Amino acid sequence: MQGAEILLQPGVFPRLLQGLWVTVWIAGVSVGVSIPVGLVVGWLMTLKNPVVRALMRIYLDFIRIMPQLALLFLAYYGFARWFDWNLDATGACVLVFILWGGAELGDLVRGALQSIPKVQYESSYVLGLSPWQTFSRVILPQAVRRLLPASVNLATRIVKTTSLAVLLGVVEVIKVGQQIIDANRFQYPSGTLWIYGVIFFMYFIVCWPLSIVARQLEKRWSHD
Amino acid sequence: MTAFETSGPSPTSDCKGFEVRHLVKQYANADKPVLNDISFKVEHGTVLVVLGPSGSGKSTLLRTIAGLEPIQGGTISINDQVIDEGRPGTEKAGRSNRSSALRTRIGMVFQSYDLFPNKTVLGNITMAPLLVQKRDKAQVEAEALKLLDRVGLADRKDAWPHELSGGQRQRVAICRALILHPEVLLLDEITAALDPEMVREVLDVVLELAKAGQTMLIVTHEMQFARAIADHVILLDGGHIVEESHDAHAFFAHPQTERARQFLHTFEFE
Amino acid sequence: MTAFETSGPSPTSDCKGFEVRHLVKQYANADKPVLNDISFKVEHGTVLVVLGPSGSGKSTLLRTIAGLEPIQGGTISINDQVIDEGRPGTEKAGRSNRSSALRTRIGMVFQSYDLFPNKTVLGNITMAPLLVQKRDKAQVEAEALKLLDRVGLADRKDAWPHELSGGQRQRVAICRALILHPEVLLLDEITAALDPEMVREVLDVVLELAKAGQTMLIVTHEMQFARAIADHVILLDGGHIVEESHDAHAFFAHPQTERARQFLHTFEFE
Amino acid sequence: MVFDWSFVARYAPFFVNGTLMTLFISVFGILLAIVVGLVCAGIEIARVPVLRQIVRIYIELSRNTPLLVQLYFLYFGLPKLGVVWSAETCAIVGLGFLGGSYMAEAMRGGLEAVPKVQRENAYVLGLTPMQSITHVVMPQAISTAIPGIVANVIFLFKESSVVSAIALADVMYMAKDLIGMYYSTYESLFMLVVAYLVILLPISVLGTWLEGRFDYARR
Amino acid sequence: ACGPSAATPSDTASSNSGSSSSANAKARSLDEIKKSGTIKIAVFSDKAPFGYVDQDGKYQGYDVVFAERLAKDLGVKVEYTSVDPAARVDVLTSNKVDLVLANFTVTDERKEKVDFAKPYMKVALGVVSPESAEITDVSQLDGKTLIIAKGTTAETYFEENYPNVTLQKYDQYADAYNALLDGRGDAFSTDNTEVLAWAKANKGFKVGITKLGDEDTIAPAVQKGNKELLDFVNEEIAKLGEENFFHKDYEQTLEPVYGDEVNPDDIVVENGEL
Ligand SMILES: Nc1ncnc2c1ncn2[C@@H]1O[C@H](COP(=O)(O)OP(=O)(O)OP(=O)(O)O)[C@@H](O)[C@H]1O
Ligand SMILES: Nc1ncnc2c1ncn2[C@@H]1O[C@H](COP(=O)(O)OP(=O)(O)OP(=O)(O)O)[C@@H](O)[C@H]1O
Ligand SMILES: [Mg+2]
Ligand SMILES: [Mg+2]
Repeated sequence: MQGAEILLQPGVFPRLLQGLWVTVWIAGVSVGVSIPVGLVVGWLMTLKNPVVRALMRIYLDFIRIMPQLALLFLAYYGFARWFDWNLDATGACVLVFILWGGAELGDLVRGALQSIPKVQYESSYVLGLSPWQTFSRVILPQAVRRLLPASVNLATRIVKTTSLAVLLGVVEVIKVGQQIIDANRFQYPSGTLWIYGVIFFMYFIVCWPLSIVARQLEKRWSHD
Repeated sequence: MTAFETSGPSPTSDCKGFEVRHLVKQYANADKPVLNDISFKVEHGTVLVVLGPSGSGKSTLLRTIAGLEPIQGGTISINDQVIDEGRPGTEKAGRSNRSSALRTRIGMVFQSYDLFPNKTVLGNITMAPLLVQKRDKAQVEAEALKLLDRVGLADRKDAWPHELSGGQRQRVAICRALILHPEVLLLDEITAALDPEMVREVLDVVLELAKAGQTMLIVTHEMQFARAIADHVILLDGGHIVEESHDAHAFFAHPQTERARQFLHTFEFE
Repeated sequence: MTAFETSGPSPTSDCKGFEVRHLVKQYANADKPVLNDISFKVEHGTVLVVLGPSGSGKSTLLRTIAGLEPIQGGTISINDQVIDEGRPGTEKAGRSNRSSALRTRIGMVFQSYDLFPNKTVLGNITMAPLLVQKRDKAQVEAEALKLLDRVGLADRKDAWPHELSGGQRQRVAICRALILHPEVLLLDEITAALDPEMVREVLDVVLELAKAGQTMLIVTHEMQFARAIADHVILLDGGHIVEESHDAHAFFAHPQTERARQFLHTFEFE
Repeated sequence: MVFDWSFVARYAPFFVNGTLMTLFISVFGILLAIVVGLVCAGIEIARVPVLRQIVRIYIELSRNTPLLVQLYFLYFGLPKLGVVWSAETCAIVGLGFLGGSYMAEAMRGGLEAVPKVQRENAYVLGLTPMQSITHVVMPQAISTAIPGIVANVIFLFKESSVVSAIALADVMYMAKDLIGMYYSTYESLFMLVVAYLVILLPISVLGTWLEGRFDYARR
Repeated sequence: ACGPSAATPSDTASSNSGSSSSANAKARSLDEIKKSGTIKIAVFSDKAPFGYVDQDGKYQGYDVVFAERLAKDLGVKVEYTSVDPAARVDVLTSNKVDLVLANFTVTDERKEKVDFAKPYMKVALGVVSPESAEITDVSQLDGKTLIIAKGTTAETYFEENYPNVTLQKYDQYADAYNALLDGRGDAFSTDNTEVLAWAKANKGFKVGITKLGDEDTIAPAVQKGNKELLDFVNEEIAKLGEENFFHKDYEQTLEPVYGDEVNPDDIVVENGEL
């Protein structure tokens, strides 16, 4: 197991953690902004207006069929010039993850809203509740329950996908790892194994609790 | 289980009852009405049982009365006050456009267990009086507890709907409707999805309600129960009333029309 | 609908009937048996109706007879041939270890619409005779069509289960069991999930079967139907037989035990 | 902006090759994932004692780490232990490792969704355990599992875009290469999008058809 | 202050502006740079000894020393952006940085997209290979696998001149080196300065070909048309020539690696004069 000492070098772990923080930051901001975007998109998708529907379909299908890496390239190399946008790599990542997260979450919101039994609306009507009261007190709380487990899963996927940011040159955990591997090439030739191994587990440690939370939520609310 | 002495009709009503006249209901994309020229009157404090084969329009009738469907002809009135009027061309419209206050004068319980899963038993019952009628919280909760006690569920007030059996849920749903003091209560096959023992516990509550003078329109397939509770029966078929009787016992013993005989025969063996 | 003249018992059976003696059934992790010392005999060509409140063990009884659950005591026999014997310590075991051939001598229909969704109506019915009994395909299909004709579904032979109503599915399920010529047919609340009209169409088929002499064990909550079809009744409660009667009419009119009176009262109003 | 069609014409063959590479890696990776998924689902359903825990750990590890990191580990990390796999092998193993857990979950879901009463019916009708599995359980399990499996197949095709990072000349690699060498960003991005549409649209349509084909168990 | 920060403290600023995006891709004028107090410069982060991140997470190397000096003379701080070779043109055209100082070889294709200042280094291509199977002539590469980094001059050179050589391309130098170490290719080609430095540090590897193709120059690059900044950089290079700045830079960063095997004048260009 020679080479493992690389991990004990001063600065190695703190720097990897800093890199991980970039990863988590990108994912956090993306998830945070995706939520309102997703709610709006989901609501738009339930509208009957054919134009809105068609637009939403195209948006969702395009985002879904393109690999995220391809979307990142489109945003990084394409957007900046088409729209004269000075979007750096981090910005491009956040933008793509918001568009992607918004689409996926939107579809979840649509599904959740449509899965509420009609009789819930009818009971509310008969009890005299106004449309807004029905939505805010009856429908939304139920939709959120149905939504949460899948949304947490989506967050996990976004965290995992932030790994692609390195391919645009964002200095996140993988890039930091590569810098460390490069800087220590002579002393620790097998550092590659250890650094990539540690990064593998860092992702696991960030994502796993999210997976567990999602599963718990699913179990807790599955009987409604 | 005690009788519902204090609930039932609100003291201000002038005891005229509930009436439907020449009601016509047509769904969008249908070539003919589901309900055609339906008229009947339910005296205050009496129970009307609506019978009929599947698809005859029983649920639709209750839904139009509750305001869940706009009507295309005729009127629906409580105590001589018209609350809904037929407007042609509304086939595609959503609900009737009744005010909240008007809606609370008619209660309804559905076949499916339709409690709000995100509220406790007490939350389900107190929601409408607090939100819609803006009544005092302490008073509403006290009344809710009294109602729960009457249906034998006082100890389950903090339970969540998913922790209740089907029969318990339906009893809570009845309390949720009763707390608004509806002048008419509509029950649409509320025991159809229940096990026999639960059927009994729910129907016992309804029988007590009838004794306490609650005006009700009931759709049911439990013929024994119908016979026991009905003051007044109508038999629907193909959107028409094929037989109406103000003597329930006579109706079940000696139906006048061939259609009614045939229908009642479905529930008898040998 | 015609009677099932040609189906029913296979001519070779020696007309002794079906018998359960001292049957004990305990589930794993339970502290006491669900069925405790149950004994009864069903004469060939007669119908036994099993009554009892929810959780009394009715389904468990039928499932042990069908071999779906191993038994821990007693015997189950057809025509004096023991087909299952209690073996203590088998609480955790899966099914009883009956042979395929033995299993086909007992037919069973469940409450849920349990046709195989990946086969057509005809495929569902012909599957077991072809796979298990290795009978001739043409002959099996001819018989299946005859059975379908008897339950009024000859024209639906190529339909998929999801295209059928609940009542139609249950009638196909009965055909699927009958084509194996079972000596005993077990029916567990086969109409509990159906609309009233469908209940009738299924129960009519069962009545015809009884007339044709099919030996049956029936669990049902339709008291009118039970009264009409039963030759013999047992009332289960808490895993025991609390009342047994070979005169069904007498049982429903004048139950001997307090428990039976109480139970039957659940189904009567006023 | 000027769009250079002649550039597209000149380099389209590169994208054809990239598409073939993407297909090659994905198809074998997905086949491996299906095999891994079947084995894992089987172990979970049959509740094989020790193996079952191993499968659980594998599934958690595989689902909660990115493919890119898995690939880096296989491609750059393992050689330090003396295990040198070719890029193709790493990519296929990586996709199989990632996809196996997703496939296993879909297949287990399908098997668990078959109601108990179906197996009981098969038993009562006298079917042997084997007949019960082949004629009753499997057809229904496949029917419920197919939509999940199709979604996973599309997911894995998309994930395969990451293999460009270990020098496999797939579609993504071509795009990045042309941008880096000739700075013809629009044309390259255009071909990238077209290539993925050409790969994924038919698969998506095929998936929908398959779902319809196995729809009989929907009740 | 909520932005993420990884590699270096100085990197924080760059990432802070991460998700924000200004509306136009027009280059910043010299005034704007001065006013903002920082100049944005793209450098390599994994190409020791020219541009890399040291154990403390600080940018170091030959290019970086030059960058620091430019900033000092301009009276601003530097905000570094780490680039991959293939991204060097794009970071300029999309105005993500003001200046590229990432071992950027001057080529005709690149001249169409960006403006180069006067050179500060000269290079040719070199090829490094394992001692056990040393490549001493390009012809030996026929049918063999050559590792290169995407977007380098080596890529274009071999792509155009030696179609029979199988190229294995990586996004990052670090990956490319690792691939060579693991025996995934027969040789690795990039700037001779770079391979020389690398071979010195890695036992068992040798630079079999030290000069391949034309001698090229390496120069700072700015966005096309950013004449102000270009002029400033050119003036600086002239001024620095007087104090032999690049030789000092060489001594500080490259000599520890090359030792006395290399003549500094083969690499360093002062005054922008070859
Ligand atoms: N939303 C709707 N749109 C169009 N047609 C409808 C709608 N709801 C019900 N119908 C039709 O109206 C007719 C009456 O339906 P309704 O549900 O009132 O019958 P029902 O008497 O309650 O039957 P059941 O006993 O099965 O509940 C049926 O033919 C049904 O198909
Ligand atoms: N697989 C099982 N494991 C453990 N206990 C069981 C199992 N199945 C049933 N039981 C228990 O055995 C008892 C009898 O159940 P059974 O289903 O036979 O009742 P039942 O008379 O058919 O009731 P119902 O009328 O509700 O169908 C119940 O207390 C039930 O909880
Ligand atoms: Mg109805
Ligand atoms: Mg049962």
